[in-house]
Amino acid sequence: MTLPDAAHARALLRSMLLIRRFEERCAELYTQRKIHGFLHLYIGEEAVAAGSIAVLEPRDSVVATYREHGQALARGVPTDTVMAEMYGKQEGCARGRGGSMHVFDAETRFYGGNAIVAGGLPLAVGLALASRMQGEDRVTACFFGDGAVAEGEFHEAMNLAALWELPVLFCCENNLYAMGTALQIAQARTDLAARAAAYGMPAWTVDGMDVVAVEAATRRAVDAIRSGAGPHFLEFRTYRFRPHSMFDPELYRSREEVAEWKKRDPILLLERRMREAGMLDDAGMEALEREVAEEVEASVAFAEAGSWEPVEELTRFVYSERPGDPGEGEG
Amino acid sequence: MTLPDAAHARALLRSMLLIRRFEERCAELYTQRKIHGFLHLYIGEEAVAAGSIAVLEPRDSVVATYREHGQALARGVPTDTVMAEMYGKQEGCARGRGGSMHVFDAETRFYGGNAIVAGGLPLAVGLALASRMQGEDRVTACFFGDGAVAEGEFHEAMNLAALWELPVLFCCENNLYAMGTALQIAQARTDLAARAAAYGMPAWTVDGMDVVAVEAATRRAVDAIRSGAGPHFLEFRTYRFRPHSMFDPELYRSREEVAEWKKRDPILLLERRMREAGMLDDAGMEALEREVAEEVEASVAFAEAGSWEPVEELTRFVYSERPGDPGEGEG
Amino acid sequence: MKTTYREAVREAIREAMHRDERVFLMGEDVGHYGGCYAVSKGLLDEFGPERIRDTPLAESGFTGAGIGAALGGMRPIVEIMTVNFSFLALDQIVNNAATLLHMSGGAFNVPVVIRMATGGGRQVAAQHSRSLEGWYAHIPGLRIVTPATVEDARGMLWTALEDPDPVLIFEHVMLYNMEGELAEDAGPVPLEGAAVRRAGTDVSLITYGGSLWKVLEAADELASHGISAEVLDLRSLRPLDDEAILATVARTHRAVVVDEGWRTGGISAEITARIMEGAFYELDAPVVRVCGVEVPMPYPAHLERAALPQVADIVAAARGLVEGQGEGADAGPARGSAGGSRGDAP
Amino acid sequence: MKTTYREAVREAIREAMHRDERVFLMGEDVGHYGGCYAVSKGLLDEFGPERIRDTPLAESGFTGAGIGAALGGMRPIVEIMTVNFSFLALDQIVNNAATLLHMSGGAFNVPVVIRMATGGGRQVAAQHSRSLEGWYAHIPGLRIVTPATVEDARGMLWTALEDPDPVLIFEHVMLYNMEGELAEDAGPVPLEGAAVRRAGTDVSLITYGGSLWKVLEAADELASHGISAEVLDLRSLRPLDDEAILATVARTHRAVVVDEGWRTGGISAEITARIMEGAFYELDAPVVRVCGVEVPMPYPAHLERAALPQVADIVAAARGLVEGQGEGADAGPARGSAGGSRGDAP
Ligand SMILES: Cc1ncc(C[n+]2csc(CCOP(=O)(O)OP(=O)(O)O)c2C)c(N)n1
Ligand SMILES: Cc1ncc(C[n+]2csc(CCOP(=O)(O)OP(=O)(O)O)c2C)c(N)n1
Ligand SMILES: [Mg+2]
Ligand SMILES: [Mg+2]
Repeated sequence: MTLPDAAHARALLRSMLLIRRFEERCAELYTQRKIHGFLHLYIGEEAVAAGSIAVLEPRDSVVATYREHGQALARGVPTDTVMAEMYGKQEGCARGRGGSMHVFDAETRFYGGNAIVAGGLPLAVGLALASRMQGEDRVTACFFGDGAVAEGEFHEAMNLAALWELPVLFCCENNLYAMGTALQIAQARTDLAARAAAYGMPAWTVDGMDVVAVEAATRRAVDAIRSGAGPHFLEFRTYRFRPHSMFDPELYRSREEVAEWKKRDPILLLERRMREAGMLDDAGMEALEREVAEEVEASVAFAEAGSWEPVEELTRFVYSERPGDPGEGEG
Repeated sequence: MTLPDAAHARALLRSMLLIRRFEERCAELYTQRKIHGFLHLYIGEEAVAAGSIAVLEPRDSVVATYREHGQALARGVPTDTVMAEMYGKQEGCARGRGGSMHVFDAETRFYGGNAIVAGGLPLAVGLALASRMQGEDRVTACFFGDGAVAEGEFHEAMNLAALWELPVLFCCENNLYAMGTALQIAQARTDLAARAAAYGMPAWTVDGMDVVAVEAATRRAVDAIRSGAGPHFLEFRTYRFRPHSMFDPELYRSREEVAEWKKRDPILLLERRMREAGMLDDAGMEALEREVAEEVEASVAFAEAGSWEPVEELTRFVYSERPGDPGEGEG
Repeated sequence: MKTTYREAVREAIREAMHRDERVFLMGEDVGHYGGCYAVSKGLLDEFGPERIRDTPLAESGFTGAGIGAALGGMRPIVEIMTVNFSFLALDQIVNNAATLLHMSGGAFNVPVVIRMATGGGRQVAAQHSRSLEGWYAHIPGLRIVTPATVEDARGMLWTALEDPDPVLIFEHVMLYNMEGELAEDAGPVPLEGAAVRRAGTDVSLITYGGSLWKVLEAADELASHGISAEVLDLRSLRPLDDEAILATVARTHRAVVVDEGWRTGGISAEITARIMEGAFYELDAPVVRVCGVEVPMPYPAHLERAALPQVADIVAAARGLVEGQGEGADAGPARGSAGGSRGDAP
Repeated sequence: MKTTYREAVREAIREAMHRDERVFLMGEDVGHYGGCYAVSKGLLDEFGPERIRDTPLAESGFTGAGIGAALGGMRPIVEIMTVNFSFLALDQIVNNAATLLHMSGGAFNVPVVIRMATGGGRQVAAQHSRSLEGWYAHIPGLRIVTPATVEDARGMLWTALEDPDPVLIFEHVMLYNMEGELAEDAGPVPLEGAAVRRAGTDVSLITYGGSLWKVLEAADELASHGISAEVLDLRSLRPLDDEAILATVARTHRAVVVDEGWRTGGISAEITARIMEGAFYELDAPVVRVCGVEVPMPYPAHLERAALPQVADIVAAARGLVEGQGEGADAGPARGSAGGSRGDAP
């Protein structure tokens, strides 16, 4: 893959770096007990979200999983409100109700943050159906892991999207494991793009560690979808560098395997190529790191300064509030 | 396909004829209000059950759908107890509790009679898993319609069977419609054998109106499965001559289409070829018809003479009965 | 104007589709087949296959797609053939439809309407005869309505489509052929609020949906025994109309809850509990439940009849309560032997 | 011998697998990962991948396969990670496991054991925190058990595997780390029958599972206020032990039902209804429920705490009942503002 122009390459690098540093900070904050519950880090997989979402237009929609900080940040959900959400503060993008696994943002059409494996796929099909019926040329990008491919909801959603020729981009993040279950223990056929092709939709395998390749494949797919060619499936081959969540003892894979994949760190890969192309030098990299660090620290400050939703509001958002409503759900 | 020897050909013809005449009688009994509820006839599809089940050994298992009289009779569930089940008499093979959609029989390892589309597929996978873990060389034959292929449970079951290389024979009865929904309205890709092959299992398309072809394909598959080759998928192309159930106004297909398919009536096809081969003459056919008619009438007499389960026993069979149990489930 | 329940639902769909172009119907066999209970017959010709959308057999997929379409600004009516198949869509209904508004801190509401047939009485056995609307009423974030009259069938769908949140509408299979009177200018009907279908002073019969008509028949019969029964039609199982429940108990001081659903953990338990909590000191006797017997539905007519609450059971329960003969017809195994109308062969 | 709840479940699985070669464990991440709650850690090495069977993410598929394997003569233990994912398997659980024995007229029983984690308290938000064991108790054909002690965790699995019918075992997530005393010769524990965990005379606190420990703490605190509370651990939600429930009410004449599940249509309603039906004339005051607030679980600690029954809520409810201050802590929105321990930031 040839590099894009310097400004765009820098933007991609920045997008990945922001995810990386944001999540490293989250891991710290987790050990400091500022962030709780389940925390699934995207570190190692940044090229997928950064490269693919870079192609989307504001009018497009995104559906993601519980491992969705990367998608949210790449999509432009404000870093501040994502961090506040991690804290559970009411300034969070989901008022703190959702936490790490449930990032939502209406502004950027970011539809979550779904912690049920494959649960987001039917939603993406429906969002795409709505666009089609409304005559809008939106694309709905739906992210999910290799583990989701075994679920019945995957199958039903793939068939519906292909049958109805809907504008959905299926972005499968094949990081080789679903928690501790390796792909070959879960799938009779591990070539996931071939599985998708069986539904009659174009399906390609993409190097998910190469952000430029990710972007190029996504652009091809999104252009096709927007011109009416129906759903496309991209299998991004990637790897998570961290445990599944903060609780995972990682009994199921070797240090060597992880080390091997880290050699293909998507950030290092792009950085190196930009340096080779003369697009980046030490000073440029430092500036970028500084910029990103500032953004992350500002988000931490924002979250720290945030407030807890009053406990009296506990039952809000069970049902929509109506004019004149005290704002309480049914007790 | 070349015909088998005369005795075997006659057995296949008899098997199909029994299903046909049994169900024609059921349709009459339905209008006479002897049979109630949903009644789904197999007429037109007899070659599939007759040809495939002929290959199975007594130790094998069968899982079927709500359109399962054909499979039950071909499997050797006594005609008497199937008919009594249609009536709801306690002499029925499921004590009358199940009715037309829920034929069960432990003797012949006939595991139903499942009225949830695709609901039997995971069961078949589990039965096959049990055989494998027990070191038995049973095959589990699982019947389902084209409609089931869209269900998530189909996908999950196919993957599990292929992944674990289980001794299951998937028998897809593709009669082109799921109720009133034509295959091309339901499936992005209508080549169902190709869909199955995507899971990495051998999958063939078979002329489901030709009982000899059905038997030959099944034998090849069953032999392979028994020798440890893992699951196989057979797509039987067939057609139901009758409405989906007794309520169906058949708005979704033309008389011409039905008439066209009736030319390939599986019973007529075999009869004609047997006559051509000199295996059958008018007298032989009449004798067969008489034999079958007697068996059907005997089953009606058996059902008529049967008894209603006392209403006091209503809550039996909610939980298993234990020694000393009054035989009542929890109230 | 005389109309059947089936026609009332069909008209409600038709009008909604004319009124609001965001409305569409999707589900198994809603189009070419005309609907498994013939509710949508003719609509495909009128509106075409985009808006009367036949789906593959994929309950989770198309229900989830309906939820997604609602998120995307449409107003889908999702038809699940019967509640028995809705297990396959339950993940989408509970984890998504009922939960998204809250998880997103109010960012995304889900204006989807899900209709399904419910109930027994057609001899279609264990996998096709359940009444689970009361079970669904356990889930916060959902509204559960159970129209029993043609007016409610028509008007509640209208209101449901204007509701910003997911509404599940349960249509009892035995009602589709029922005829009723519908005013020419009948309008939308609120999703909340029980209705007193018959006023009375001696005992409150609390019910909903398909059982309403049996209960009204029972009330007639009770009148012939000199017992004045008030009949409360809950109409909505979530939220429940506490006020109406407590008010009728305050008037009669005795209550029988009639629910075709299984007794243990059914909506009948919740109603009993709310009376315990809100009207304990009003009660002259404990509340009695007449419910479906806790058994998967058997196929034969005589057993199905015995498994479902019948008029005689309701009458016996109410008489027992008012005339002080104890609890009357109970829903346990014993019920099978009470009442003359049950127990004989079909 | 001291042991954790987690170890007790693991030992129960180990012993069963040694005792009966038909027993095997299947589910997501039970093998290589060691179980999402580390219950099965080490078992893969001991028994190998055939009997400690990692499955793909396919809840319906592998639960159905477990049911099928049970039909085929095995004794599978199916692990569904949490009850929140069990919606995806519900068709298999209800339409097959719970129904096959009846539909087949007794021909085929289904000896499957399905274990799942349940409950809130770990700040894992709306899609991971539900308590639905009481909801499952609505389904005839299933047995629902909720071991609260290490002894029950170990002994009930044993008995469940010997039961001819499907048994669902709910393990509260907050219990896995709990330590308890287990006799060296501890044996199987019956699946039915509630246990009085503390005797008392003034009020009955009726509960089960993860809430038991909060209730026992509340009973201690009540004692310091001069109130003698009896604590009944239901242990099984289907069948319910009516006799034990009515007996404790007959002793104390007052009852508080404590259930982390949502109030409306929860098992708390059923217990209240059974007391209404069976012990109405024994009651000095209406039964009070302390339940989970009806909201999808919010993520922040202070809101999660407010959404779940806490010791202070139980104490307040019981004191209100005994000291006659009305209903005390209610589970409605109002509850959020009662009790000192809730409402402060995490
Ligand atoms: C339906 C369902 N089953 C199980 C889980 C528990 N779980 C959470 S993440 C996960 C692994 C998913 O793997 P994959 O889809 O590959 O995504 P990854 O975590 O690798 O990004 C599992 C099993 C769940 N959340 N939802
Ligand atoms: C899960 C589920 N959804 C819907 C139905 C209603 N239904 C019964 S049979 C049927 C059509 C099934 O078609 P197919 O699988 O092709 O079998 P066929 O009837 O053609 O033999 C439908 C939709 C059902 N029983 N189960
Ligand atoms: Mg993965
Ligand atoms: Mg078909």
